[in-house]
Amino acid sequence: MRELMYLQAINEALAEELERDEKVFLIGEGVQTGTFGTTTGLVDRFGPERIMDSPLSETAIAGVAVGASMLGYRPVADLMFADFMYVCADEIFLKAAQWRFMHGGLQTLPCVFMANIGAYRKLGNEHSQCPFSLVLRSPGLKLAAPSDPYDAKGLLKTAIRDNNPVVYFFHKGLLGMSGPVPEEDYTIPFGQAVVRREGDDVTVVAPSFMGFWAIAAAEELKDRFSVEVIDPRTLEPLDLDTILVSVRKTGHLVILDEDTERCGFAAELAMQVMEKAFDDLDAPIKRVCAANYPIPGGVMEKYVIPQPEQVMAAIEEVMA
Amino acid sequence: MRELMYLQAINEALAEELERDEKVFLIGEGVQTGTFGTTTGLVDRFGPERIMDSPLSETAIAGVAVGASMLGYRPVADLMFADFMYVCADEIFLKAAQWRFMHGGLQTLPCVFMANIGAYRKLGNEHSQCPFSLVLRSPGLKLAAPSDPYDAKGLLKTAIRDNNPVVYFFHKGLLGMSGPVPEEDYTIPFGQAVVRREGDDVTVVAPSFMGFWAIAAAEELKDRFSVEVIDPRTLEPLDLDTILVSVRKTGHLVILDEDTERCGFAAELAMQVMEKAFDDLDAPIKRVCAANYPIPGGVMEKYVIPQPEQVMAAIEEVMA
Amino acid sequence: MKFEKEDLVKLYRNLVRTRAFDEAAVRWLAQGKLLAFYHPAQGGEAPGVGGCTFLRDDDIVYPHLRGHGLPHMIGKGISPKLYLAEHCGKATGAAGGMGGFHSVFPEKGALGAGGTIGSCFPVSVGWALAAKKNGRGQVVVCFFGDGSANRGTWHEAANMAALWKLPVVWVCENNGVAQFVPIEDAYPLEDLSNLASAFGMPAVVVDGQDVMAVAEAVTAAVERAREGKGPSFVECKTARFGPHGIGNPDKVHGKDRDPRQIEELKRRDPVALFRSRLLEQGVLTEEDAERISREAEAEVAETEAFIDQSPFPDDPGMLDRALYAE
Amino acid sequence: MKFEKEDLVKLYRNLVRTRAFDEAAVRWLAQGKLLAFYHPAQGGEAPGVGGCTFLRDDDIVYPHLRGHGLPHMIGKGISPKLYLAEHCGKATGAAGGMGGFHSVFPEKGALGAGGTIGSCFPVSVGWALAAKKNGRGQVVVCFFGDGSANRGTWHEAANMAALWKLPVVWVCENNGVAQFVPIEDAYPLEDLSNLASAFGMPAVVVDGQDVMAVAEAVTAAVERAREGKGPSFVECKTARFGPHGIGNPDKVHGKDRDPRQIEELKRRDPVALFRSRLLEQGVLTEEDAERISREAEAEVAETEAFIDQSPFPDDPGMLDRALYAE
Ligand SMILES: Cc1ncc(C[n+]2csc(CCOP(=O)(O)OP(=O)(O)O)c2C)c(N)n1
Ligand SMILES: Cc1ncc(C[n+]2csc(CCOP(=O)(O)OP(=O)(O)O)c2C)c(N)n1
Ligand SMILES: [Mg+2]
Ligand SMILES: [Mg+2]
Repeated sequence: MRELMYLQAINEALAEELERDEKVFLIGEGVQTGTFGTTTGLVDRFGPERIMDSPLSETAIAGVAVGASMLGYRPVADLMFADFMYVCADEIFLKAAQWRFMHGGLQTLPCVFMANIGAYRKLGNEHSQCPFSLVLRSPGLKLAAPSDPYDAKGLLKTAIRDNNPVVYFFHKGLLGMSGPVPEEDYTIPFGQAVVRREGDDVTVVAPSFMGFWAIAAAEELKDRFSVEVIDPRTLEPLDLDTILVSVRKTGHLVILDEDTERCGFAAELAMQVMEKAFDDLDAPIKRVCAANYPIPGGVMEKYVIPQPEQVMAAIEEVMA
Repeated sequence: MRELMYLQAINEALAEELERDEKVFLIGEGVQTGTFGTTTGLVDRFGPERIMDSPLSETAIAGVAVGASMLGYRPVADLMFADFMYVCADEIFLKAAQWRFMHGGLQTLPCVFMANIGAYRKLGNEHSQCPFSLVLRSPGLKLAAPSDPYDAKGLLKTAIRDNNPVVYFFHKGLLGMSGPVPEEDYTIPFGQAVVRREGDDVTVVAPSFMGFWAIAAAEELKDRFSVEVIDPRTLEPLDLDTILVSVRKTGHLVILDEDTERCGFAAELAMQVMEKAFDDLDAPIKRVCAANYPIPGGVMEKYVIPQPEQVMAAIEEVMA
Repeated sequence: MKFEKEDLVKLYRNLVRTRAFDEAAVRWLAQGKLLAFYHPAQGGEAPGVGGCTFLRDDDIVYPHLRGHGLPHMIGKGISPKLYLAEHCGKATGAAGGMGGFHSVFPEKGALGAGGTIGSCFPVSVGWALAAKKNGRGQVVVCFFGDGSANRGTWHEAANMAALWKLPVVWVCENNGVAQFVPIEDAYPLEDLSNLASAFGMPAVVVDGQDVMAVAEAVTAAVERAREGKGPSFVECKTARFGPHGIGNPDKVHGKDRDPRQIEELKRRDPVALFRSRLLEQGVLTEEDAERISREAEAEVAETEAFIDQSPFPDDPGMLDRALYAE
Repeated sequence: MKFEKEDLVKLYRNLVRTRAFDEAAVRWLAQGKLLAFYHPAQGGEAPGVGGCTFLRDDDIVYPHLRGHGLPHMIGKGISPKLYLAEHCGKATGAAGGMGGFHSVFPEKGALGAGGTIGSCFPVSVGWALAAKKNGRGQVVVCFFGDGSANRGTWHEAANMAALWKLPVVWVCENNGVAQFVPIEDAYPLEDLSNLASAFGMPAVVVDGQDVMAVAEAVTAAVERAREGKGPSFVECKTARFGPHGIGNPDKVHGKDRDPRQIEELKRRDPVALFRSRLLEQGVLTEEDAERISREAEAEVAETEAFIDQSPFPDDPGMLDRALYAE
């Protein structure tokens, strides 16, 4: 199969959906040029009315997504860095997430908020967040976090076709990663985790960029433990079943989460597993997350965001 | 001891701190009048320069708190409803929480964000939230959540004297509650939980308004189980030790949290307990939280926010 | 626009109905029938009624919070029945009893409203962009208060609307106070219409107690928008007769609002003013006016009976259905 | 303000130093010595340098992102050494190596800056309110770009500043583009100074390539603020010679910026313009000018040596110390 980079896969998903449905449009700061390459070139094909460069106004951009989606459009709002969701938080977390619900479920809001997540680039606290729990604490939103080009394309297409507001987080560490992407149209259903590597001793759940380290650690430790690695792909809806099946098999669970530890996805998933499979656990669940600090600039970053050694240590501990 | 209402205790704490330290000032929409009575009358004593009515501009209000605190003032920003933190999220969660840290810890930002939390009044999704996890996912902030007049006063005084940004959540269901409040100056140290009721069979951790139901359930079930009820008082810093001592004694833990369940304080605390005291647990931890929906208006609210029966059921289940 | 006799009568009828339903809502809140809270429209009915009565069905309105949108919905031709059933928490309400004070009537261009003041602006721009894209000539009319105009959301939305010449009309219901804060303490200039100059948007200031003046100004701005000429700003100087919300003290600076000021304001009651004007001009007779009042009261009574007979919702399955669309 | 000869020389020296350090930063980024990213100041040095060089030490500056604040810090009399050591991630940096491009020099009125564009406005208002309260005559000067002016934070902050006559000067560094978006696609009017009219704030538009024009306009506005007359707005029409950030393409609408336009811009290089003016006026000789350049290069070399000799931080204990104050 042909290979594409992650950013190209995103670009292609946008192009195909723009082509397929004239109600789809893209809006954001400089999307005609494209900060991450994810939207580059689309304006040549679809014109400035559908690839809309906007003023530096995340609040209005998000408002456009909310408003236009109620009238049958399928806006994709490019927020650049996920950290910037904080500057349009009312629009995303109170309006997009809750509008349908609070008006009795009579409307649909098919809009996508796409944003770049992740650290490891020494960009500091306002360009490095991975704010999964910020999204997850707002029911009404869906959350997709692809970890390879195939998923990047398939999940974005699903996001655009979904009749609900979807937050689509793409990771800066994956932008240049290549992988097979079919030429034919395909989508990836939300709420279907994928087992990236099979194993019998310990389950590692690792969304987005964390998958790399899970695989690397599994490989590194393969003579000692058989590690099963699961990528949930969407965090809402979450495919808890696949995770439970694995945990029932292995009895051990490590959860990786690049987001700040406190009140994060890792704690939530651990709690759900405890609620459903407490008796299947042979050891306490371990989590490896960003420590409870802002993300520092410079080399100090490494003391805050998850490191590969921590992943290995967690697997060893849970197996000890 | 004399009794005061919770809202009076807050008012008195503000008055005493305004009196004690001329660097303290209050800013917010209509604070000279006072939406909840918590700030009413202060303008008569301290004048409009220190009890500042502001335009309807939460972003600027929060910005004032951040900026003025860097220059030695101790602003108390009244945000009215905690839900409105979403309209000034950058200022609170990226600026107040992170400014000191991202500039190397050379400054102090002694400011307080006070806001009303809680449902049970059928006010709908944008006036009923209890967004603990929104705050907790941002290290750099402290979080106090008093559950009675005594704590309301003591914690607010501590918050104002603290050299860091503190979020102070007072609950709308407690405003009119009376309780003993000493006349003498006192403060309550952050990070000290209090055991509201001693018991041997099961530990119930219940911040803010949830304490009521914990006590009520404990009373209701007293012939069957001896329930220990703990109020953490501050969620950051969190007094995990007091909780662990209790859990080691009882072997059973139920956590109440009025915030949305997903990625909430309950999951976080459960995970921390699991990390530290897995072997002391005789049963899976139970949580009772707001279900994963926005908070509906009207009577449907009851299907989303925690109900007393659920608290009892959780205790029974964890003891089953 | 030239108003025919029936237009004027319709305008008057809508004003009277708004007042009647608003008074009923206040009554029902006191009785515990209307849930949560209520922010009466009394004294400030004309901007909503005048600004909405002559819109097209498919024009879209973002209602201001006064009367929780009663003036706007009534102006837009929406029966307040389902809206008020909703506000009373009944299963027959517009949102099935789970919206509280939130209701939608999409076929009449009422797509809902948020509870954070100032969130009207970005959403309205989204609607207006959609309206421009779909080319059906729809116009969005966004109503908001003087306090709302302090929010930064205004700036981003107004800029975008002006830049892209979106079909939106900004109608400011300036009643001189935001909850407990008088406008002098919230904005440095006399007229909020100065805000429009930052974006080169046309702006007018009208007597917001004169429902016709409002109707004329908004209609002109709507026509302009419909022709593709972009947004404009209509500032209506209006009044709030009572406290911000029922149960709130009616204070500014922690002191009661001056009763003489309120007397003054009440002397310019928009319903009474329009009534005398129409009587004077012979558009209405006393009997007409009384009949209209009686009909409004009958409509209120009918609505009340409907609400009283309606059950509360009790199906937790509603939650999932409302949360996500298929 | 009348500028003496030494004032002019200082201004020139600051411009030259800014350019030299900015070029060094670009070099160091390419070498992997400067961490993360860099948004050069080249072409846009005059607003920061001109706006800051004559401020009091205790006046407070919110720097704009160009050069990550180099023009402003140099203008303010802050040696760029610790700032650049910080930007290179060294333990000797202003934030101990954990700030990235964030540094503070409180004794010189540099209290930091955020990374979300537009967050400058509310924080500046907080500083200005404190300055007004403490009565020491401090003034806050907030620098921001044309793109930043699209953010709603502007509206709330500007309104509050005007309302309370706070001592703040808003200096807009309008270089006609925000990353990839030209101002014509982001604001409907010619001059951003129109934003000030929404609040009745005085505003001027100056040639932002003329460092003296900037210095004069800002000084006048600062004096006004210091006298308690409230905020004003200075719009500097300036330029960006290269791409938004190193590594970004220099495009608008997805196409390369017109090279002729850039040539045009470069013909009005603020350093060269001021140099010829001063030579012409006899304030500087060629030798003076060359000496100033040599000194600037020497300062850069010294800074580089300092950075090269400095270790990276490696103490996780810093995290706790930085997170919460005692
Ligand atoms: C973001 C936000 N801040 C504050 C409030 C509380 N609040 C509701 S209405 C109101 C005053 C609104 O004033 P204005 O816009 O002038 O409308 P009026 O009530 O005078 O018609 C306030 C402060 C809110 N709902 N949302
Ligand atoms: C809230 C926010 N949105 C977007 C960005 C990304 N960004 C950084 S600088 C910039 C352009 C700023 O333009 P302008 O204010 O004109 O400054 P200039 O770079 O032209 O000097 C953008 C879009 C950001 N950092 N923060
Ligand atoms: Mg008002
Ligand atoms: Mg610019």
